[in-house]
Amino acid sequence: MSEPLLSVRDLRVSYQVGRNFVHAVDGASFDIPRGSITGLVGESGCGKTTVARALTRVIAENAAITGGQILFDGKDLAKIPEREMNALRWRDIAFIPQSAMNSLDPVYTVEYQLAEVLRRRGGMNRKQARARSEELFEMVGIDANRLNDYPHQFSGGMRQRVAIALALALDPKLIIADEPVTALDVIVQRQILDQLKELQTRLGVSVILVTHDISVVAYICDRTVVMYAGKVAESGTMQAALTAPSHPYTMGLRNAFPDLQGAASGILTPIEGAPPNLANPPTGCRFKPRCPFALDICGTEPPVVDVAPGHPVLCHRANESAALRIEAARTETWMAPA
Amino acid sequence: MDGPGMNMITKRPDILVSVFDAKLHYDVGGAFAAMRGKSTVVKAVDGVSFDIRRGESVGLLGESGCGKTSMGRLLLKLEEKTGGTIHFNGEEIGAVRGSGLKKFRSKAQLIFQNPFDAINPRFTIRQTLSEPLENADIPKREREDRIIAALELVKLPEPAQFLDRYPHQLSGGQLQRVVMARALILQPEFVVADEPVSMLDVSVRAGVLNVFRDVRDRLGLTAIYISHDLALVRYVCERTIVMYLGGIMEDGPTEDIVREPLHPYTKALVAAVPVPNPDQSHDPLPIGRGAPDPRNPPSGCVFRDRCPAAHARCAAEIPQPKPVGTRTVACHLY
Amino acid sequence: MPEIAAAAIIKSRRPHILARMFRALRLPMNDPFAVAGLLIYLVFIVVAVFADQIATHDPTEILYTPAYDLAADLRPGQDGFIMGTTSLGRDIFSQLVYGSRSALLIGITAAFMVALIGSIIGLVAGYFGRWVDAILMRLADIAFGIPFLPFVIVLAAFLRPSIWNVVIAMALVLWRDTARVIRSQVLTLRTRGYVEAARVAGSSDFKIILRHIAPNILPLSFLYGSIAIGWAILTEASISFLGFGDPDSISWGYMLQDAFASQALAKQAYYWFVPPGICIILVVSAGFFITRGYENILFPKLSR
Amino acid sequence: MKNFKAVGGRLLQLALVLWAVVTILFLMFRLMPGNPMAAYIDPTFTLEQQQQLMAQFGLDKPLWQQYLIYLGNLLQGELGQSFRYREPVGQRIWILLPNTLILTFSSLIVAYVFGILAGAYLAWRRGSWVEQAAIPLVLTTRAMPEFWLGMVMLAIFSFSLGWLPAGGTRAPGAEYSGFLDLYTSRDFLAHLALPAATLAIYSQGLPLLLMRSNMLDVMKEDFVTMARIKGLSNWTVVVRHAARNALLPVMTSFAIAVGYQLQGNVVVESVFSWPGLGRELVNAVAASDYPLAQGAFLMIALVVIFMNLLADLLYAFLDPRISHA
Repeated sequence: MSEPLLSVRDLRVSYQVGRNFVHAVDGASFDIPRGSITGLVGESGCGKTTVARALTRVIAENAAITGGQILFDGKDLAKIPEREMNALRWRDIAFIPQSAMNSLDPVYTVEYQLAEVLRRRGGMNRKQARARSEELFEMVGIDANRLNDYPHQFSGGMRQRVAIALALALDPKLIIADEPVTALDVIVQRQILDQLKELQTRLGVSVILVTHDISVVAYICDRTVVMYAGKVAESGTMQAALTAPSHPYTMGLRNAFPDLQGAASGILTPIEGAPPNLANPPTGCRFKPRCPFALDICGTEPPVVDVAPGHPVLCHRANESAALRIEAARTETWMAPA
Repeated sequence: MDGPGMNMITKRPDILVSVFDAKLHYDVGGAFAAMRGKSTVVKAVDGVSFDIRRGESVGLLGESGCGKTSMGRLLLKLEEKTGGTIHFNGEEIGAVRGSGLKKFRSKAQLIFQNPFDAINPRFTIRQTLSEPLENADIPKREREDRIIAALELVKLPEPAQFLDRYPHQLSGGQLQRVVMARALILQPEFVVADEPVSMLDVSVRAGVLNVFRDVRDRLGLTAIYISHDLALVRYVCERTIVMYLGGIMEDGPTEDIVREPLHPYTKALVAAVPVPNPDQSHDPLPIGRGAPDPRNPPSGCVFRDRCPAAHARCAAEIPQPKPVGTRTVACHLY
Repeated sequence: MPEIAAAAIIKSRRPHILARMFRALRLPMNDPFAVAGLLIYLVFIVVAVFADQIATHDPTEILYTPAYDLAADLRPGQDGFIMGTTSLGRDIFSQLVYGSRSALLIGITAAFMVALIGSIIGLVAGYFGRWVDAILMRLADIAFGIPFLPFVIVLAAFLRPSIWNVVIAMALVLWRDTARVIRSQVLTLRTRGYVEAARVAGSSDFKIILRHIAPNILPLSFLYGSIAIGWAILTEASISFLGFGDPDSISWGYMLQDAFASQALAKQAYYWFVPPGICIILVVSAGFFITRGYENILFPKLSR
Repeated sequence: MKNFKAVGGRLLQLALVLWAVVTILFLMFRLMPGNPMAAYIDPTFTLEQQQQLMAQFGLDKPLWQQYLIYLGNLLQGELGQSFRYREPVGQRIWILLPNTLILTFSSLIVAYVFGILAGAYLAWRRGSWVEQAAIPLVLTTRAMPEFWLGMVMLAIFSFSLGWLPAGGTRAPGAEYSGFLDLYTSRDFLAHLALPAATLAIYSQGLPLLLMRSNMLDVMKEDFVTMARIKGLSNWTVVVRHAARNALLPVMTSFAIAVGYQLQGNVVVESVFSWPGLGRELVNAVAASDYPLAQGAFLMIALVVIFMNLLADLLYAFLDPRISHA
């Protein structure tokens, strides 16, 4: 496989809240291959958005990257000076926010905001910027004469298309999309995902899709990275990670998702308990309190085991995953965890 | 059915709720919009009719802005209808006032979408749950037991330890169970659940949904489950009503709708749902891209501007709901 | 208007009554400004209550030096007058002390009236809406149309001059700001889940207002009350300065009018007209500091 | 331009407010005890002379009739006769209004320019010692009686240092050819300096705090974060996006601040004996010259009401979310 566009090594990001520190990301490692869509999946509070924002190096005031590397095109984004990082922003790394509504400046027209990026960051003159804006709107399927409308005049779906156009403006190498379709209805969601997939394939740009919805990941992503409580539980190709999950958390997540094509009588099985408090995380495996297959050994820090090439799993019983997977499919396994 | 005879329906004992041609129109105003000739009247619910039998669970399915939440609020008199009639236990709820309203409230309850907002942050769980009991004049000494019973009903482990806690000290799943307990504490006959799990994490949702199903069966509740997620509706309701821009497109057994959708909008809705297995079809959706504008819906059938099968008649005449096999469909194709 | 935080993080056991009261009123005890504000208030309240004991002379009595000539325009420290005397030979320090009494009296009563009337009107308009809201808000627009100080002046000209004119005028007009802010707060509260939940649980409008809405607007009413104290004191001072004040009650405004009329500026008698101003500033800014009013002193955000 | 038919609602509301204020004004001046002209009736006058004088001012008719005459006159801009000067009130008001407006706008413009820049700066330097020191200072300017500040400024700059004149609008005896010549002469500006500075110091606190608070709110918005992620320069992010959005409510507050400032003028004009509407109202009330007081009050109220309307319109036009609904 060609050398990955981006590889994150043992990334640590923590927030300072009052006197104590919340370790939102506590040693996350994964690779993003070139020209692919990778899903970054996890429930609220697992650190996925923090990772996404860390890649842009625009993080909250009280947050700080406290460790690890972000290797992108031979540069370590966690360490390079701000000026050098800023040169990459939007030219190489672009961002699609969750609800484009308040991520577009309400008092400027959409054309102004496109031109602002094209001219200030892309070095284009007025005429070039106008032409490029029309081309971008064409690409995302919005009528070019809507360029001088204001953001509030666009529907949810259209705003998200504007956000995609903005992201593609300077032909970036990597686009990070933070829950791009979560706020949309299912039909518009599908149309936006199709568009994103089509543009990604045509332009060969790499995309990181951050979401909590594994059916969205299954629909559009080539690879997936599953996060839990600030760490990467498992990552791999779509087949490996979703159809044949090897980490108990992914297995549990899979059961909790209602599947329209599955049998009508299927029972949804919840994962009892709640994620740990990241201000003082428990020692050992963080999923232990909720894991039906937990053993005493799980009290110690779990190793990263490559269940298959490019399919690392953070679990003591990783190599028993085939057997655990069958047991995980039965509802009773989850009803009374060990 | 072209609208049941009024008295005939209200007499049938097995019908708990009967809605006939319900309308909710309100003027959004906006001086500048008015100036540009844009209509400022939003038809949130526009001529909706259906009946719900006792013990039946009905899903109200549709995208945002389709009127499903407004319909739910009309059923519970949280919003006053601007047209049509709604009967509960054979009695039109429009005129209900004073003690009649209090009785209706104890019989018809709502489970809120956002558990973090549905409980007063200054109230302890005990105070939250005793409010409905106070209103129903349940004597003070009986309240503690009924609160504990309600919390056990919704499977909150060791309920006693929660009584003196404040809402921000509970997780989303626990809070939603308290919200459900409050709705069920007076043993209502009818419950409207407005997207009860949409604010919860996936792993916690299943737990809350299982409690809802279990409680509904145990108390023999009649329930309306409002959602935009077909997979969740399918898990909870045996019948589904599909709504779009204030009107009913299709109404029938959930399994039939999932297996063989009839109305073009339902077809698109079912096809659009992403399922968590990688080899699902990626062909484009059979639907146009326009965004429904509730302020000026298209003439005739409200879906015609996005419908792949639209023809002349759709623009001229509003399609009346017609029985088609196990379903009722409002579309000129049938 | 910054959204009032829904709940303070508190320990699970029932908090101490005082802590709960302070939490309800959002009084930030750890904030130096608030503590300073409270201290200033305490000092002035003590001075106002024990004015008779603290003051060295009767504020209106014409005084003479031991050498029997008029103790006029004496500098601070001369002939035992701590802060000097006025051109009429009256003790400035005593006038200052008694001035605090009328300032606090007016300030607190006016603030109470403004906060009470404003909150009730805002509450009723915000909660019941429709025509009730329309009428009350048109009333507020009318009140906003009346220039306040000119109104007080004209009012003072008719009613027998007394310190209560300011309080009456404020009660008639200045409830407008509080009402508009409380109304917008109630409008947001009304849509909150737990208010609808109370309605669905069968609670009456009155009970909903009492238990769910009122406690959440208490901090706002208290905040506008403390701002109104400032307004009342400033207004009374202006009215007395313009000569419409209450002749037989000593107030800081009266002192300034007396100084201005007696050419204190030309005589550069800073010791005479600066202290009353400083006292006014201290008491009025204390009101702002206590409730961190400065975060909300600005206009209620004109959010439509 | 778009037609304003739909803004009728707002204009109707304006008419109601105007009518109400005018009526309140009428009642206030008629409900006072005793005879309104008591101060101007010479005790030696005979009964008929008194009646004749009263008739001249229409005070002999029943209240409601006086009200109708009063409204009729108002609509034609007729404000009646001043008891004291025996000349039309309107004429005097018209001369004095420019003085008040110049004082109000000059001080407010200075206050707003300073307030906006300082507010934005303090927001940008959130938490620094500069902010810790500046906020209490600004608060004291809000807690300061304007006339007292005027007195202190007068005492320092006029009496102690003698740099600036002590009051009025121009040196005694100075002649000016035209309107513009008067208002731009060094002499007038020297007279304007102190009162305008006093009002500016008092009113800069409002825009400063409003701008600072808005800036802090806007800086938290997603589109500001997005601007940083786009790699835009700090200047572009803070000025073009944050400040531009924060400025919106501040601009609309300018109109309302004019209304509040007019009330402040009453005392400041008296301290600096500045011949404006405020001082005229005070003197008229003191002299029980009610028609003149009524006229001055009405003019101030008109400007306040008009400014409140302007604020609403300004808000609607400045915010594209409303103008392009």
